[in-house]
Amino acid sequence: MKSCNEMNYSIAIYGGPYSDQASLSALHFARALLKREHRIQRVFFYHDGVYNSSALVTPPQDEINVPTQWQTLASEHGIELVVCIAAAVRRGLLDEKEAKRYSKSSYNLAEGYTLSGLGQLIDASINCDKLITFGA
Amino acid sequence: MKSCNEMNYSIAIYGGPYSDQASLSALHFARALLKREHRIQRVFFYHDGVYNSSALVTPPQDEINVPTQWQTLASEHGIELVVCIAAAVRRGLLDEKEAKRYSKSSYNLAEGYTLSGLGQLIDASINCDKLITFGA
Amino acid sequence: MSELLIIFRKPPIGTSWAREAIDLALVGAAFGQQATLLFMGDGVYQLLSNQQPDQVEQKGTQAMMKALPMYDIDQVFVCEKSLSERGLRANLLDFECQSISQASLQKLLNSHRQVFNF
Amino acid sequence: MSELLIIFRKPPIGTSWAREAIDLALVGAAFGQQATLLFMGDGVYQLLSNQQPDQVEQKGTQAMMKALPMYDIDQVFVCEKSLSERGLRANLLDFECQSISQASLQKLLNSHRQVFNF
Amino acid sequence: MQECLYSASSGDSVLFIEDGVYGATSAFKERLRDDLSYFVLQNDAAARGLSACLLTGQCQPVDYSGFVELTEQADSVCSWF
Amino acid sequence: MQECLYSASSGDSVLFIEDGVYGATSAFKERLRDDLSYFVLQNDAAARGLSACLLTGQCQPVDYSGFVELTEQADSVCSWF
Repeated sequence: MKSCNEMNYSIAIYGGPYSDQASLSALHFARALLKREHRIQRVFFYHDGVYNSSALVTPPQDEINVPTQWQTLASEHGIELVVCIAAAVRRGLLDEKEAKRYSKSSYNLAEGYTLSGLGQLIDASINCDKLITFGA
Repeated sequence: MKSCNEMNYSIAIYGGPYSDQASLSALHFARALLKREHRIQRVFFYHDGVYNSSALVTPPQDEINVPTQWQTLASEHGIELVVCIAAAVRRGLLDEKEAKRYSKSSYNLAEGYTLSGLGQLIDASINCDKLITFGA
Repeated sequence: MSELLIIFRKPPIGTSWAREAIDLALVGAAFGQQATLLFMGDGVYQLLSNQQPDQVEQKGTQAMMKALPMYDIDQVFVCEKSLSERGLRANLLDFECQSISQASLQKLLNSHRQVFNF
Repeated sequence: MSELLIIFRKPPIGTSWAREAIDLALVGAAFGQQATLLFMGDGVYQLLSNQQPDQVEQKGTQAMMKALPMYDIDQVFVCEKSLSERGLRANLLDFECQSISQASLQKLLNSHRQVFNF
Repeated sequence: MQECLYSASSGDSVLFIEDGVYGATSAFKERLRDDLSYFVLQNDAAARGLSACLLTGQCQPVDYSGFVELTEQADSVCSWF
Repeated sequence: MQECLYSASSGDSVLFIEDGVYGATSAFKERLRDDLSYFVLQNDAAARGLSACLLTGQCQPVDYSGFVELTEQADSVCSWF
């Protein structure tokens, strides 16, 4: 049962992984949420935020890999990582199914991320206690 | 022989294909350059401009595909499309060689684009008559 | 009282912000949420008439804006101060919208459960 | 007279702009080009001392800035007006640099064959 | 920042994060309205070298946990960027 | 835009493109210095619905070909964004 203090959060991210601090700020915020025993239902990636979902992101070894950190956090805490399909496809982020649909020879969506519609962001705003946005 | 009016241009692009107008403006500018019989030696993609080089970019059918337009222009007019390797790799743009180096299972650099160092931008600034930048 | 407030603060052409903000409004409406739109800052430029985005090979958001009534989105506000700072008057605008003062704008933000800022 | 002028106008943390601008300066130097740096607008924040980018798990540009003399980059200017608008004084800065007026700044831009603006 | 402060209602809390923390420096204190409460994310301020003497005293420093607390307390949270 | 105009030398040409064309509207004409020449990319202005009556008369409209001409004539070209 949910205690009266524990809340259900979702997070929206609009900025790319290295060009913008949004995704990194959101990651720190998410860790603080979990430490205070809140639940994070969903992280929704929109606008340039979709670039966080690339399996091919390869930062220098001494720098944080933001997309990988999201994967780890998500799998440990049952968080959905949802990427806006319309924003993703036009920016070149495809899963296997979309790659096939558009006859592309490869795909690059990282494991743990799901392409889905903008409805998932609206749904989060309706069904979660709080939706916090990290802009770009 | 070069006429006294004809000049050798290079172009630098710092913005991504759909989030920013930089790449599209540069494309219009490049077409106007060629119409005035200038030569374009190199287009250099830096910062978020590297996102233009993705083979997986799939805009809606009624929208212009900027990365493809660059490919066409480049192959018709012998223009080098050079992508900053450091900026590209951290943002998830890899060619076959880099994908192998980092043990990634796929790569996404579009045909006609080459990953190379920032020296190519300096070289353009030294050896071309004009270097025009489209920022983000 | 409507549930979603979507604020447009970016200019309309050249980036995907305006389109992505409208997409969200339409999807919200499709999910049965009453959506209110507020144009402020450089977002007021999105309301200008005679935009010809094809001049730079873009699509613009005019067609989507015209579709708003079909989605029952009829609460469209524009920040009075943002307009006047940019030398714009309501007769230059392409869309029916209510020009609002700071006090009403603050009330608008306060009265919505969820505000999306673009 | 140096050949490249690189202008830093973005704040140092959170985006890759500052690092990418410095990278260009260092590569320019490696190509035998004399590079001059100019900090103006929000770029002046890059000169502040005591930056602790590890507080947000970033690397910052301090280490790269310290490497500038090794690349013979010793012409570093900061826009006087940008500093004063932000309430900053030269003693808060971590780096030797010359504070310059509008007239000198205009001359600086004029006297460089190639200006890179970040 | 200006648009955020223009839109806030009396009594609202404002948290400065990322590059927004520069807005919490003394140089810009005239922009701050008296009827709002101000907070600054100290991680972002420290990352940028903004020590206490550069920040205006009107802003209370918080860490990420304090950021979470502010969202817990608010009826509605709106990000300006 | 302010930083660009601050840095330009007397006699320089300034071309407004992309969202910069809003800076060429009458509302902001006080910001323009008298000792510079101003141009506006008409494709970008038209795309945004900025008709001649909204633009300040100080700015001469050019198309992409005119943009190229300006770069041909300039000793050095610097982009501000």
